[in-house]
Order: sequence, then C-alpha cells, then structure tokens
Amino acid sequence: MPVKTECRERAMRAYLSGEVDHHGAREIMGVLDREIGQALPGSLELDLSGVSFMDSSGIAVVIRAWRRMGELGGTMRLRSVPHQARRVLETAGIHKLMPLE
Amino acid sequence: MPVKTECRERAMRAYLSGEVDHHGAREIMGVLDREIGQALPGSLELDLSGVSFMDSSGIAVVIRAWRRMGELGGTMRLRSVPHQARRVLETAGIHKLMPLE
Amino acid sequence: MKVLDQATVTFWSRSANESFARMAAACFAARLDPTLDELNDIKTAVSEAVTNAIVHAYPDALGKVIMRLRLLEGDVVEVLVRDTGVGIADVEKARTPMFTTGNEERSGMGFTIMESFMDSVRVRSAPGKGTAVTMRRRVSSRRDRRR
Amino acid sequence: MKVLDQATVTFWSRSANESFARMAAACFAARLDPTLDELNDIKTAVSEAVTNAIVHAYPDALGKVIMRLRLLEGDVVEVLVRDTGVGIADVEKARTPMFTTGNEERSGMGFTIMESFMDSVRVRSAPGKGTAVTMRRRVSSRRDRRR
Ligand SMILES: Nc1ncnc2c1ncn2[C@@H]1O[C@H](COP(=O)(O)OP(=O)(O)O)[C@@H](O)[C@H]1O
Ligand SMILES: Nc1ncnc2c1ncn2[C@@H]1O[C@H](COP(=O)(O)OP(=O)(O)O)[C@@H](O)[C@H]1O
Repeated sequence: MPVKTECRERAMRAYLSGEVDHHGAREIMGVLDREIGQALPGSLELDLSGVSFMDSSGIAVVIRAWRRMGELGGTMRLRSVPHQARRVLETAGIHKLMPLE
Repeated sequence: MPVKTECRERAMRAYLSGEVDHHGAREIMGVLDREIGQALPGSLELDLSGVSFMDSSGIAVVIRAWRRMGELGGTMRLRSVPHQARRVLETAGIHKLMPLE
Repeated sequence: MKVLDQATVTFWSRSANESFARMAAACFAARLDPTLDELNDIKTAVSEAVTNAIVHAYPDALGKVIMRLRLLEGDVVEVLVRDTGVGIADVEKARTPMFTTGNEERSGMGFTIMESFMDSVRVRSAPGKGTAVTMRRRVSSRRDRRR
Repeated sequence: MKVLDQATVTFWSRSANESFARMAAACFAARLDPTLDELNDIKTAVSEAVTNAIVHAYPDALGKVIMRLRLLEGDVVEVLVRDTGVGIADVEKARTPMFTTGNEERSGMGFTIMESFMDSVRVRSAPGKGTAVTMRRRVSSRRDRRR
C-alpha cells in the first residue's frame, strides 16, 4: 500500500511511500480522500519519508489534500520530505502554501 | 577501481567490486595479470563480496587467474561470493576447480 | 554537438511504463557518471515528458511513445520524447506554469519542472500530428568533481 | 500466449551498453513484481545475449542491437535480442558448453547460462544475416507468493 494513515484526536498523519508518479497518484488520492472524509481531521501531516521518487503528479496529490483540509477548516503540513521530492514541491511553490519540513 | 590487491608473505588477496561483465572484465584481467606477475604469490584468494553483478565474463576472469596460479604452482580460492555470482560460477562448475565459499 | 552514443526506447502509452522509461533514461545517463542529484533531475524531467505523452497525446487510445537517448560531447545528456498523438495548438500557453487541460490529477507543472530540472527544453508540436520534446542537461563528470 | 505489453530498446554494439540493456530489461520485468532472484536471473541471461550481439555479431564494426521486451499472459517475461550481424553457421555447436570462437576473454558459457537461468531459449540465425535469441521466464507473481 502506498499510503498508510493514523488518526488520533482529529490529528491525522498519512505516510506516503514508493514512487509517486501519475501511475500511482490516483490510488493515493483515492485513499486520502476516503480517509479524510471518514475522519474529518482538524490537521493533516503528510509524511513523505518513504517516497523514493516524486514528479508533478505528487504536486497534484498534495494540493488536493490541502484543498480538502481547507474545506474542513483544518491545517496541513509536510514532514520528512526527501531531497528529490522537495525539489519538485518547491518548484511548484508548495512551501508557500504549507509548512514543508 | 574494480580490483584491489594486497599481498603478505606470498599470500595474495584480490577484491573485485562492481559489475563484472564483458565491458569491465578486460581491465580486471589486466590488473590481476600484472599483480600476479609482480608478486608471484603462492596462493590467491579472490574476494567477491563487492561484486553487484556477474555474467559469464566473470567465469573467464576466474579461470584465467586460476590458470596463472596453476602455472606458478600455487593455489586459488574464492571468498564471500554473493548469491547471483555464485549461481553463475556454479553453472560453469567452478566449484569443482577451486574452493568457493 | 557531436553524438557519442544513442539508444532508442519505444513503448505503449500505458501509465505503468512511466517508471520503466525514466529508469531506462537514468541507466543510459549513468554512463556519464553523474551525481545522484543530477540523475534524479533527469529522471524527474523524463517522467514529466513521458507522462505527458501517455496522458495527453492519446486521450482515447493506446499509442506509441518513442524516447531517444543521446550522450553528447561535453558530458551532455539529451532526451527526446516523441509521440504521434493529438499535438499542442499553443505551445507557449501549454508551457505556462499551472496551465493544464487535464483533470485534477494533473497540476499543470510538467513543463515547468522540465524547464527547471534541465538546461534546455525544446518543444515542437503540430495539432493532429504529435509532439516532440527535446531536453538537454550537462552533468558534472567525475573528472571535474575530482579537481 | 497473449502479449500484455511490449517495449523495444535499440542501441549500438558498444560494450558500455551491456549494463544499460540488462537494467532496462530488469526495469520492464519489474512490472510483474518478481523476486530479486528472478530479476537477477533475467538480468544475467539478458547480459549474455546482449554481450554476444556486441562481441560476436559485429566483429569489425558497430552495429545495431534490438531488444524486444514482452510481458506475456501467465506472468511470463519474454526477451528477444536481435542483431543483423555475421550470424551463426552451426547453432547446435554454438550452444555447447565451453564452445567459443572468442578470445580468452570469453568462456563459451553464454548460451549455457541463458539456458539454465531462463525457462526456454530459442535461437534463430543465418550466416551473413544475423541472429535472434528469444528467451522466456515465468516469474512468481506476488499473488502466488502471498498464498
Ligand atoms: N505530448 C503532449 N500531447 C498533447 N498535449 C500535451 C502534451 N504535453 C503537454 N500537453 C499539453 O500541455 C499542457 C501542460 O502540460 P504540463 O505543463 O506538462 O502539465 P500537465 O501535464 O500537468 O497538464 C497539458 O495539460 C496538455 O494540454
Ligand atoms: N549474436 C551472435 N552472432 C554471432 N555469433 C554468435 C552470437 N551469439 C553467439 N555466437 C557464437 O556462439 C558462440 C558461443 O556463444 P556463448 O555460449 O554465448 O559463449 P561466448 O560468448 O563466451 O563465446 C560464440 O563464441 C559465437 O561463435
């Protein structure tokens, strides 16, 4: 599974792993949509430590989750972002939308 | 460097590393020829722990060194042979010519 | 620039081939002994160009994607990704950050990533005929890094 | 057997491409999620077939080597390595263990390795026309291994 989530007192943490490209993005989006829809968290932390590769499909994944959290009035942050994924996300200015650690 | 050698009291140890294919085999053979020719060892231990890939070109490398050692009246053994290289060497029956650990 | 070596990889526009294509490009480029960062940059840009050919060029059918890999004199990697799909009417507009004709799975950042991860990106396209994206990236040779 | 997907890799008969070719084959086969041992077996066999096309097919010149990768129904990987080089007069003899027309850099074990690492190896060759080696290997799908 490319996504694992855990939720404690409305604080959700989601772990992405593997190669986040167009081929894999749809499944990741589906899981995140479902988990966020069920838990209705107040905050989402997306942990990217297990991501071995990311292209612009990952940007779409992140922005979609961020929009969803915005609709819920919640917050979102990115955690443990590997160097290659960071380069991609920063090129899209994601760090201006949410904390990227 | 795909080969490193050390020699102590006519016991030579050679460490091969990287991908031992046709592209790399010539350089390895050249180094082994030269080092054996200079040190004239009584025994040669070929350590393959650093070999990430080997094909039949590696068989030729091993047999050539074994012949050279035979001419010198010396012995030869293979050490720390990774699984993939072992499968290749055993297919050629190398374990019948010299110890393969 | 003189072509030192060249290889061509042809595959169908299936999303499972995105990974295959960028890995093949990386394995070819590895010959120049680039740094891991340089190799990742090339992989990322190739992933964008190949994904575009898979997502946009053939909307309703399977089509062929051709990737030509070249090593050019001066430690330069050139990757051409070509399709014979629908083409792009306005290339300049297509290259604008955030512009996409795709659904919400697309971010519109593909060309922007290619441009920032490679030294040059050239796009030739004709509606109904297809698209060719040529990207170049100079990598630091091991020789240079040792200095 | 039904072909589920197919890709073609074309390159020149330079020894530096041996690594590229076997990595490309492995990346394509990885789609079937084989075990590491299975992937290594395929890489090894491909290395032999590609090296033969590079070493033997074009003795005095550069020539093209074509590798066709296929995924067949039933978790089977098929690799065809084809050249348009000198060809083999006596294929049966060529397949004999230890037989080689190469120098002492060659062991004559190439075909033997292909045969023991793959499920089937078919060789078609005509002197002056070239050689085509088709190899197949069934891999255990993740599905099976989970059982
Ligand atoms: N190979 C192609 N064939 C047809 N249209 C393309 C191709 N590549 C890009 N485009 C067009 O250019 C737009 C922008 O591409 P890009 O910047 O990569 O973003 P994205 O792929 O996320 O849409 C696409 O939405 C599409 O309309
Ligand atoms: N693609 C090819 N073109 C021409 N001759 C070939 C080709 N492949 C194999 N051969 C012939 O078959 C012989 C045996 O091949 P092989 O078993 O792979 O051992 P090796 O490559 O070590 O010689 C070669 O020495 C060569 O004469």
